[in-house]
Amino acid sequence: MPLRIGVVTFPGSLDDRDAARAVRVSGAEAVPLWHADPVLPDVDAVILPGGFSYGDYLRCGAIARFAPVMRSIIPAARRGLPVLGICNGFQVLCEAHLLPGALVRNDRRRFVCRDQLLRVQNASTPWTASYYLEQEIVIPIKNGEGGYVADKRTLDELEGNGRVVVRYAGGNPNGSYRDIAGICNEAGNVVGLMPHPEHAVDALTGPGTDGLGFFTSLLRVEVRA
Amino acid sequence: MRVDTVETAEQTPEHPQPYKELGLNDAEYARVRNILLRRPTNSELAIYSVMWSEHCSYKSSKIHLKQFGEKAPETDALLVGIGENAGVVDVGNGWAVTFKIESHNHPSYVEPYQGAATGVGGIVRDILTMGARPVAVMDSLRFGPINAADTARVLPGVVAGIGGYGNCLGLPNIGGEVYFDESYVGNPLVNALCVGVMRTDGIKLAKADGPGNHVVLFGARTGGDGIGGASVLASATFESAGETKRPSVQVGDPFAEKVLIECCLEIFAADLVVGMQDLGAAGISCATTELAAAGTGGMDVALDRVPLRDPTLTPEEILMSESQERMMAVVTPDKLEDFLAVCRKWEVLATVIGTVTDTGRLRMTWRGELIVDLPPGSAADDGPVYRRPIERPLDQDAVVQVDGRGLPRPRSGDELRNLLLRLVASPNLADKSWVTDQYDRYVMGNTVLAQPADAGMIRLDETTYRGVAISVDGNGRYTRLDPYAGAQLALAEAYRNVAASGARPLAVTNCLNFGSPEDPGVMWQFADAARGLADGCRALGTPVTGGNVSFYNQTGSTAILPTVVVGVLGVMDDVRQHITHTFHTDRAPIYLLGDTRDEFGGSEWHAIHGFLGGRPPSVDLAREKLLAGVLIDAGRRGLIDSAHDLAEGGLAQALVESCLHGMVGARIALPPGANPFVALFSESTGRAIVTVRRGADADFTGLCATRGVPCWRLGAVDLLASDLEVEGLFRASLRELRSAWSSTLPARFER
Amino acid sequence: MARVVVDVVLKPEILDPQGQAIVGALGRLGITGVNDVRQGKHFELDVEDSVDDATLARLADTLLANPVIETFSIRRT
Amino acid sequence: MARVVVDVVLKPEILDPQGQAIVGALGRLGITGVNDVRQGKHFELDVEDSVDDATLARLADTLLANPVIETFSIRRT
Ligand SMILES: Nc1ncnc2c1ncn2[C@@H]1O[C@H](COP(=O)(O)OP(=O)(O)O)[C@@H](O)[C@H]1O
Ligand SMILES: [Mg+2]
Repeated sequence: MPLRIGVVTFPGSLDDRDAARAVRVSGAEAVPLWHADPVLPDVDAVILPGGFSYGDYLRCGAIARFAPVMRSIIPAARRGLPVLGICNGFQVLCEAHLLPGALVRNDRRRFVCRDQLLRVQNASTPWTASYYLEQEIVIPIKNGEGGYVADKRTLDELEGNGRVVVRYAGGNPNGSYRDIAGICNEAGNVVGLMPHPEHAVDALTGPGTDGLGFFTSLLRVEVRA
Repeated sequence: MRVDTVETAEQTPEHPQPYKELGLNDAEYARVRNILLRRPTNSELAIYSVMWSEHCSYKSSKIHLKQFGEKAPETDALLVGIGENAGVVDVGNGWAVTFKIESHNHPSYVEPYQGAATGVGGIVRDILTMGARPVAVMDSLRFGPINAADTARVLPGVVAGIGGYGNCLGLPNIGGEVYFDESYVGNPLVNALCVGVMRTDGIKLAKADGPGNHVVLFGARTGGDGIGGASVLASATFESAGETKRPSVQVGDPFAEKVLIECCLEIFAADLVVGMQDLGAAGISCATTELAAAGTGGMDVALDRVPLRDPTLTPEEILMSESQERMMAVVTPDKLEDFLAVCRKWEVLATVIGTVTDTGRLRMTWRGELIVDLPPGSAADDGPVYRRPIERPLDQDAVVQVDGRGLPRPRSGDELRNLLLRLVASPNLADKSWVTDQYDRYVMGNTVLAQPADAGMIRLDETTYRGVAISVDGNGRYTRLDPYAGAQLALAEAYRNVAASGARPLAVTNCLNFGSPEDPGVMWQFADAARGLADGCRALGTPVTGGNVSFYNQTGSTAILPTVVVGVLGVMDDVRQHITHTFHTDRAPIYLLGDTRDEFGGSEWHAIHGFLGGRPPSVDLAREKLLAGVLIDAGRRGLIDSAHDLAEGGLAQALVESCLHGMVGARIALPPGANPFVALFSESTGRAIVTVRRGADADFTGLCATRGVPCWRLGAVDLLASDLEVEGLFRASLRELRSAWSSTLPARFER
Repeated sequence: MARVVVDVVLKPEILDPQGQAIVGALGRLGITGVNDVRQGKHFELDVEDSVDDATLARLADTLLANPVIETFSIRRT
Repeated sequence: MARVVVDVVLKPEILDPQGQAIVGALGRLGITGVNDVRQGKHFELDVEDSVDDATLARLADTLLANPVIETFSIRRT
């Protein structure tokens, strides 16, 4: 049986179809999850995709955090369900306090879309096991509020415990503290990522296939749910 | 406060009305009275004044636009032609594509961010209305000189607005243009294009058929947006109402539109509507009159049922409001509950405000009283039509005669090299990624080509890889020198760009941006441009499917450069066979296709000297067709691995772009006997450069020979070289070229 | 040194999608009794005592607010 | 019905690029004497009189502000 990976659609989600496509390319089954549905079906992992969940005029992810679907995802994530938040999904995870810190307006105060060089800093999470440590990959970023911020203690703790998952290389696009592009929770099952691996699974429509590893990693680790 | 009813209007025939303030002239007002056989009510006056505005009625342009239909080439591809919200083209395999470009110029000057944002929102709703899922946007922009204070205010806001709205809708931005010219100070142009996809059997038309069917207004509440004019009515009519101050700036809510899109697509998929209309300029006035006129012919509307954001709005203001993110649908009674259920799912407000009738009248009530009773066609279709005076401007001859021959031309290698560096850094030719990096080009996962490719290309079908390519182009400088040729040059360039990407051009959309139609000189430009475009489309076999006209782009008596923006859509049977403009294969021979003449009228070389005069490059559409044929066939047969069209800045600019995209060097030699300056910088049309695959030289040159397209082997790609070398003249390092090319916009707008 | 606060709000007739989104979210939060929310900007400035009111007004009008759609109020604290 | 104002500001240790950009632009405007600008958010709420302070605090703390990076103040006007 292929892995079943839930992909959440909030009313303003945009990259949900892309995330589902990437899941299928990786050989897993994509299970659509609707924001208003409080019951989590039987899935092996969940992806919170990119977009502007409920418009995100206030703060990205601030309203999505209260969506019915989150009421079941938050406890499941605390119990160890692998959850990947991409861009807006990362923002939702921070707002929901599943991940520390916050994402703020880019230091250049503009939306930025470009192919970004990244360095993998933790290759043992269920979402990054397909990579090797220090691997350099190119994946698109596209965000207006992608600057990762946290207080010094949190940053030191993230660094000290290997919880910085990917870092920007070749130029920080948004002012993220310590070039942080992605982090995980203490258990490692919840990963938040500003770049968009789902846009790098096919060289025809992306800069390459470097993003595929985020979706195939689940196959390599024993998934506990 | 009493509302002006039909009954009052009948009783007070001599009541003075502010029709002039609303933009109607004496004859037009008399015509309204003639149609109604009484004076109009305030609400009716509101309807006629917006529907008969230049913007909605095309009263000055109509007689010229007719040619697009009359001269349209024979084609089976056109499923819906001009006149609907957008034309629809059959692209094969059961897929249909609809696309259209529209201006939002003046609002973008007043409030750049919101003006541009709502421009995107408006064109997206037009596409959605046809039953299509919007799948990509593009934007064609014009600003004053890069160093003008006005540009520093307008450009960043416009770009952020287009990005802010389009990104939030999840529509990839796959291309556009940015040009700078003095004439756009105070008159920036923001033309937004949207393309949508549907199955051929899913086309929806804007008509209210079937008496007894419900008229549903859904989406955002109606507020006082964009109704500056209506306050005239309020204050002039209601003795004690005082001056009501209404905003004329419309603020966009992209999240509301995103939800509206998904809601509409679900409604279409379940086949829940008879007809659909978006609310744009003229809002409810336009939607009700157009739906009724195109359908059974009548409609009853209870205007007081319209959900309001501002409860103090008067009926006239509601009719004129341009609040964004609203749609109107015609729904049969048996499907109403399902329709409303879909709206509830998406949390979209939906209200039944009326019924379709067969009375031939549009009737509206306000708290039980009749305030509108008119034949809808009289407002929607039978507005005034003007044959405006046309006169070739007095200075036109002078402009053409002073042709810039006297400008000093570079000769030595050093001089040519310096000019190259200066040209690639000039605002019109410089790298536009400062702009395009603010646009999401990846969302939806179907973008095959986007900025800085010649054309944008998207995949429509993940199993067959069928797709479409689109390019938008326009050069106001050429059109100023010769409107007829300028329009064709815009068409030819867009057509060539599409072919260079490997796609087969199929259909055309256009946006005609001009000064005042009341100026006979402007009208001459307009008439010639429209004729040029219609003739050009006929010659190339690509029909105009729709478009938009924007007049009154002028400051005082000085009009903008007449700016014809043309979008060409092409079909690609298999997007995996697309061609990029990037040099990437070592030692691949570079060929120049087409003829180069000494043509600098309207060129960028003239522009950097602050000069505009002479004749634009000559147009040869038969040659364009042959060239496109070569590019498409060579791509399909795998003979070439890159292609790039030649346009502003000529051969030199094209070479630099092809080198810089992959940071790959090249060595070329100009044809013996050629004047190097002309060979490098002339803007002769009908040309492209290609790189030919290993061992395919003979096949490729053979193809060119059979098609009668001249080709010349210029040199070769050199993967290891770090410069572009023009043998015997100069070398320019890629680093130096890149820094010149890519610094201009950031240096100005990065702050 | 003085602390100056400038509040910038949308003109009442201008659509405020941000405020609307918040009102929409209140239901999900289970908060009732909040009928309307308008979102604006709040600036805190550290200024020399020499900076006069006219200068502050010019600053607010050109940099902090967009007078086409917003109004502002200035408060020395 | 009461009008409640909630002001939200970034914590001092969090970078404020928007405030910085305004400081940067002051020079171009020829305005001197403004040493620092911080940008925050300003909310105006119309609430029923029945809404108590605890509810307002919860609203500000969970929705209007993100306590990880921001602080807020509530004022009934
Ligand atoms: N320059 C043009 N070329 C071809 N068709 C045009 C042009 N300008 C307007 N049209 C067509 O006229 C019709 C009315 O235009 P418009 O009122 O702008 O449409 P809408 O109200 O749907 O936005 C449309 O079908 C449009 O495509
Ligand atoms: Mg329309």
